[in-house]
Amino acid sequence: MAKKPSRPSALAANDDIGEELRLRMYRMQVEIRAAEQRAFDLFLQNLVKGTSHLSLGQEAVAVGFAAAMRPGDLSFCTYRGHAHTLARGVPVEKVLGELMQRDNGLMRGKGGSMHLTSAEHGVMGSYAIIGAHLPIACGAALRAQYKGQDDVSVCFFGDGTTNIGAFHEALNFAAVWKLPVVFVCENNLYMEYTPIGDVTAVEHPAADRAAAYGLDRIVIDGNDADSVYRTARAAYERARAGKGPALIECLTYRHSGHSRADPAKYRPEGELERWKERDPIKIYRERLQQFGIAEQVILKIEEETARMVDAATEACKAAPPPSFDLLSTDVYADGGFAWRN
Amino acid sequence: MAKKPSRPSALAANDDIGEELRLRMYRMQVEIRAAEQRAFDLFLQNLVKGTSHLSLGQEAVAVGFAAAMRPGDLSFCTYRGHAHTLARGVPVEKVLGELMQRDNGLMRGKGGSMHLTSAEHGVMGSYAIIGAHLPIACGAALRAQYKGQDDVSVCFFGDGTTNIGAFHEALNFAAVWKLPVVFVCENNLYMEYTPIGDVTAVEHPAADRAAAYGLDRIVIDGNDADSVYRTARAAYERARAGKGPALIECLTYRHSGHSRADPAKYRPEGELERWKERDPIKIYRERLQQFGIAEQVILKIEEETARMVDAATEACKAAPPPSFDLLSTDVYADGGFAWRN
Amino acid sequence: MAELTYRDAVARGIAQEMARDPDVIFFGEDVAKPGGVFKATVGLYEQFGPKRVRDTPISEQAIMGAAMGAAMTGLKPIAEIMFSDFFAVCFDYIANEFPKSRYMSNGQLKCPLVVRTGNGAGSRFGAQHSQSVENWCMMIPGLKVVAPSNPRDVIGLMAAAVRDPDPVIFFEHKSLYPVKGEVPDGEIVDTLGTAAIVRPGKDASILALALMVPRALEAAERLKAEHGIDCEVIDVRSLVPLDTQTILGSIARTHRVFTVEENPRLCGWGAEIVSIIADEAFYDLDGPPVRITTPHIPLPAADVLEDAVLPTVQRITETVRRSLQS
Amino acid sequence: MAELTYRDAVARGIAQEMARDPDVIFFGEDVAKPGGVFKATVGLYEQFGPKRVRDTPISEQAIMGAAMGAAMTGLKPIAEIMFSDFFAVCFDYIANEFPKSRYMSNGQLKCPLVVRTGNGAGSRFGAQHSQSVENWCMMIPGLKVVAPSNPRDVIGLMAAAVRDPDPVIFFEHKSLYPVKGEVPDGEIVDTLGTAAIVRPGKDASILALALMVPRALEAAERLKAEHGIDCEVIDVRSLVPLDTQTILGSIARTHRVFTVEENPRLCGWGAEIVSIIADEAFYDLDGPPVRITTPHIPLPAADVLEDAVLPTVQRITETVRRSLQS
Ligand SMILES: Cc1ncc(C[n+]2csc(CCOP(=O)(O)OP(=O)(O)O)c2C)c(N)n1
Ligand SMILES: Cc1ncc(C[n+]2csc(CCOP(=O)(O)OP(=O)(O)O)c2C)c(N)n1
Ligand SMILES: [Mg+2]
Ligand SMILES: [Mg+2]
Repeated sequence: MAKKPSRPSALAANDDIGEELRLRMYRMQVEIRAAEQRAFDLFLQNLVKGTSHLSLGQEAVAVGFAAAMRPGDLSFCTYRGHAHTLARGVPVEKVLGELMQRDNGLMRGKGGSMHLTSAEHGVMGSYAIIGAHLPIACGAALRAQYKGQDDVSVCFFGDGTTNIGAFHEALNFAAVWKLPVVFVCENNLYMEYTPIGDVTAVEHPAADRAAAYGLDRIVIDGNDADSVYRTARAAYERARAGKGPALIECLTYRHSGHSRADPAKYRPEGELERWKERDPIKIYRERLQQFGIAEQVILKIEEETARMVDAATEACKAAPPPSFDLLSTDVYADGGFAWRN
Repeated sequence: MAKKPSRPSALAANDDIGEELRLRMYRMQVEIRAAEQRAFDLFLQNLVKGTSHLSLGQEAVAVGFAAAMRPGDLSFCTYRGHAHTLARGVPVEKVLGELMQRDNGLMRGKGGSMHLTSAEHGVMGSYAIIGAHLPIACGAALRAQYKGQDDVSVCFFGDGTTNIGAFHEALNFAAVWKLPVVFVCENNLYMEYTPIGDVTAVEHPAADRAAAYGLDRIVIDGNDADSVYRTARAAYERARAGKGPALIECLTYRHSGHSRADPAKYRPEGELERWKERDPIKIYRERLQQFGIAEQVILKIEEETARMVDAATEACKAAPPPSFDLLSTDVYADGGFAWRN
Repeated sequence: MAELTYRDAVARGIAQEMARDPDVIFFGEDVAKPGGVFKATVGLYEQFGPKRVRDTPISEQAIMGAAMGAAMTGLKPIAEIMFSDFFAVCFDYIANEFPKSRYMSNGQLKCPLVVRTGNGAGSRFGAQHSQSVENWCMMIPGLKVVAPSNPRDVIGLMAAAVRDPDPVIFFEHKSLYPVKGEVPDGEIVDTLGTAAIVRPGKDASILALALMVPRALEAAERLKAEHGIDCEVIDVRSLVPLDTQTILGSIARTHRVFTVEENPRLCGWGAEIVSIIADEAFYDLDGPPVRITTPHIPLPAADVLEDAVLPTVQRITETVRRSLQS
Repeated sequence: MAELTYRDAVARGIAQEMARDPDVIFFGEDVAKPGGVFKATVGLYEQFGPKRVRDTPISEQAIMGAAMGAAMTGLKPIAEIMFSDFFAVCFDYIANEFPKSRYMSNGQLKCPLVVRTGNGAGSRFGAQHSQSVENWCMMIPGLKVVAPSNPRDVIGLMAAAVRDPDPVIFFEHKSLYPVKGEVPDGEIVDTLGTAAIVRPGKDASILALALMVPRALEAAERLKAEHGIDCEVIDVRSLVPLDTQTILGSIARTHRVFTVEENPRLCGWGAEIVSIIADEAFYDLDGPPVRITTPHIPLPAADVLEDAVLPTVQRITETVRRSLQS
């Protein structure tokens, strides 16, 4: 399928992204894909407990937005947050360990797959109540504004989330106070099992509402990491410059069901197949080829990633379950859970 | 100030409203004004307890929307609901009685000024938690749609209310299900003591958001009862015809403070005076004159209303306080409050 | 008689009422075409059609408000809030609107609706999808609150809830959905406000709700078999109205009481019932009333951790034994 | 020493902390330029300026969420929710976000913020603006909850709350705003989790909170003067952490306990404390622990009705007398 690039050097010469970053973005997409496919396999072996929400097919959004961030920028994710967490550099082992509810997990099993958090990587939590984190991201941005710090808070959520009250409150709040927060709607066409159009008054659940907050209407191809990256970069720049928030709708599609329990039988025939033709990893592999990257460089990335995910899996399988001491730690800041003297 | 109408008969000939209705609308505006001014006097005498939120200056909105309703149409009001309640035909005595927390009050003192309800007049409650009644109005409209009944649910709220989550959820819900509900935003420029522009991302807090729900942008002069009436009539017709909800922003102004506790010192100089020139009752009195209504007809309405409000006041002063039996009635449908056997 | 899962009992209970009364409608997120995320409402859309069984946006406030408005004006809505934890995003309706409108209007308004929700732990979903929040509702005057522990009660209490003229919060336990039980054929209609003595006994009363009922029963069997302690087990079933007669009657016979709650420790239904007993049956008590609860912590996700914090058969058994033998 | 109203103590308490720590910011609806609807924050905007003291839209979820995000990343926000009844429109933050993020993240996230709110009845505002909802917060693991009864405690507990590394819900009683009290000069810093014995006594312990404290005290004086009954009155002050040592210590001396709560009856803090006492101090008790509460009803608006339902000095006096003399 991949076409030979006609004018690789000319393309590269005008490139605002550059080979190094592009290879990093490819590697990260491949890593997320491999880690999540592994997570799916581990479900089937009953080694992943609880629920889990994969981003298979949506990797370009996570990678493009993360690639444009600086260290210190903050990510606020949903239950569908593995991709965004990995994209900030959190090791696969830590994520899989949490899904497998082992002691080596990111939160040692206390949070679970829906609450991935790695403060040291700027992942300020994954939130499982729809909409809750949009106002929270505003608060982080308010702190940056107040303290004169130039980090950006980036908040990811789905199309279905645009219909809950917290979305509206957060958007207005951020706009009025011109907060350095970027709201990213991953429109994957479904709110769980229901087509988003069945429950939403406008065609573009986020973009068609931007004007209600005095914001620009932005809809982008969420399956092309480069255009995601460019859009992200522009939005962060505006935010850092004190020009306020952005709301960006990324068109994308999830290849798997909503959660592990979902066989996704509600899809119209052919829909998945059509979107798989626009698989972000496929698109990006072709892009690399267009830019003249050698096949063996690409293969090396793929192989290294596969080996890394295998190693992470083995480490998780070998890890012990969390110890019971953890139960009563960190309810309060003193480390404990005492509500009485 | 009032000019003699130049061509009264020509004006009247093309009139879609008609003298009878216009006189009714004038009478009702005068009644609301008189009743609320009386309420204010009664505060000063310490005869009105608790809080109270007057609509002085906003009468045309209440009257125009109510006048276009049929019996059976339903009103959902806020704490600032005296005007809307009276406009549906609830006797002044019942309203003042509730404000004075007497046994002759609309809810015999159990609800208070913020919760005026008269189901027999279609006033399905006044709600004191900002935004709560917008979804509730959707439910009443859902019932009409489901049962094939052609009543309309009309939901009144302020500019400040457009920034709370329930507003957003209700608008989307109503639009998606094409419910026969009409949302009326009374933009009186203030959210309590704060100018609405200080806390809202768009200039027109309701109208500039209509598109976010696929609705038409409608902003009207809320101080002209005729244009309110015409807008209401059109919106109700669409709703009854199954064409879904409307969101209407009425520009108006409250002459008094937000509530009895508020001297409204935050107004810029001259603002109140400018708006008083556009007093809805003044406008409407001139309109009557333009339509050739005789001064003595107008005076008669004013005098009858004044006498009626005086009589209502006396009746309330003479009314006893609510009896203690009421305390434990109507928590549950069996009439009582037993939570145990 | 048929064997039915608790999950299927939900659909059957709703179907029974929808078939009987055309004013009953049902809506929530993914409840119609998809049949619910817990598959507890499969088939209702097909049976009753898109006018009566509807998928909503993710708008819990709109769902609750719409249910209320519909109830006020003549329908009998059943609304689903997928996980009871999400009561927190629409709590205004639960705490301030449903339960107060009749009172504030001096009886002019009514609110006959049912909110059904998936409650409780055991699915390793973590702290925001596993809570037991019956006390969030019990504490609010004007609500009725039920929490069935078995398929038969699901149907019977669902019917009672739908036919009740007041707002009823109906807690289904997520961990019970796959559990089977015997269910009689034909219409089943139960009564709100009635507890059930599910195991008679004379040495102590154990009060439990929902998932804790089978655990209390198993503990009672163990206590009998291993320690000769004969416990009465009461399935409280309905928190409001509360069947204090059955509860106080039991204490009058056994003179000891234990509550088994899944909620975190503070201000749960156990605290309420213990306080009632301590006040009204003080002189019946031969020893302290003891609450067995989840500790006062958010719920951990990991299976081993979650299993360790909910009251277990082991913990119930040990607590009762130690307390009675001390 | 100065006489200060409870209302002015709020502003002084906040000002004390804002002057000390530039990371303290304060926001809410109409709190800045207007100085708050209860005039409890007058002067802060003028003193600390528009960056630190801010008016928000009517967006309680945004207010709470923003406070949390700011707290997580280095500020110490104080956020106002005008009436505690409105906790119901932002309850997700109170129940699911503030108190769980530290635990779920295994200690990676923090949430040092204060939510202050006007709580309680007495202003004839009706059922949606008069509730006492301390139990809505006490029941949630991970929160801290205080409710001062006097101006000095307002300042001291505000300081303690702001300096505390955990989320603290700070209940101000609307009916206490105009009440004056002696306040020492200079910085005041109190300690969370400490109850105060505000009147020693030997015949019974009366536990009260906020507006109920002066009523309990007055009832104690009457009981002494009219019936020779000598009650110890404890101002609970802090529901979480709960000072069970002081409470249980008092019961060990008096052997009887009464709680005086403004909440509706079911699942209040009184139920929790009574349950703790019934379990842990059962053999100390000479008679039933009795809860004196508002009945389990929505609050009526009318003055005569509202006055009749809250616990009164008369009702406290009578309940204690009858119970002790029976
Ligand atoms: C307040 C709330 N309501 C409902 C849910 C259940 N729920 C979890 S994910 C989801 C769908 C979200 O759809 P979308 O925002 O499009 O995100 P996606 O899952 O497609 O990434 C729902 C309804 C929830 N977690 N929180
Ligand atoms: C959820 C909630 N937040 C805050 C309040 C307090 N409050 C009462 S009226 C009001 C201002 C409302 O402004 P607007 O919607 O413009 O209506 P208006 O009073 O001007 O008619 C506020 C903030 C409330 N009642 N409910
Ligand atoms: Mg989606
Ligand atoms: Mg306004």
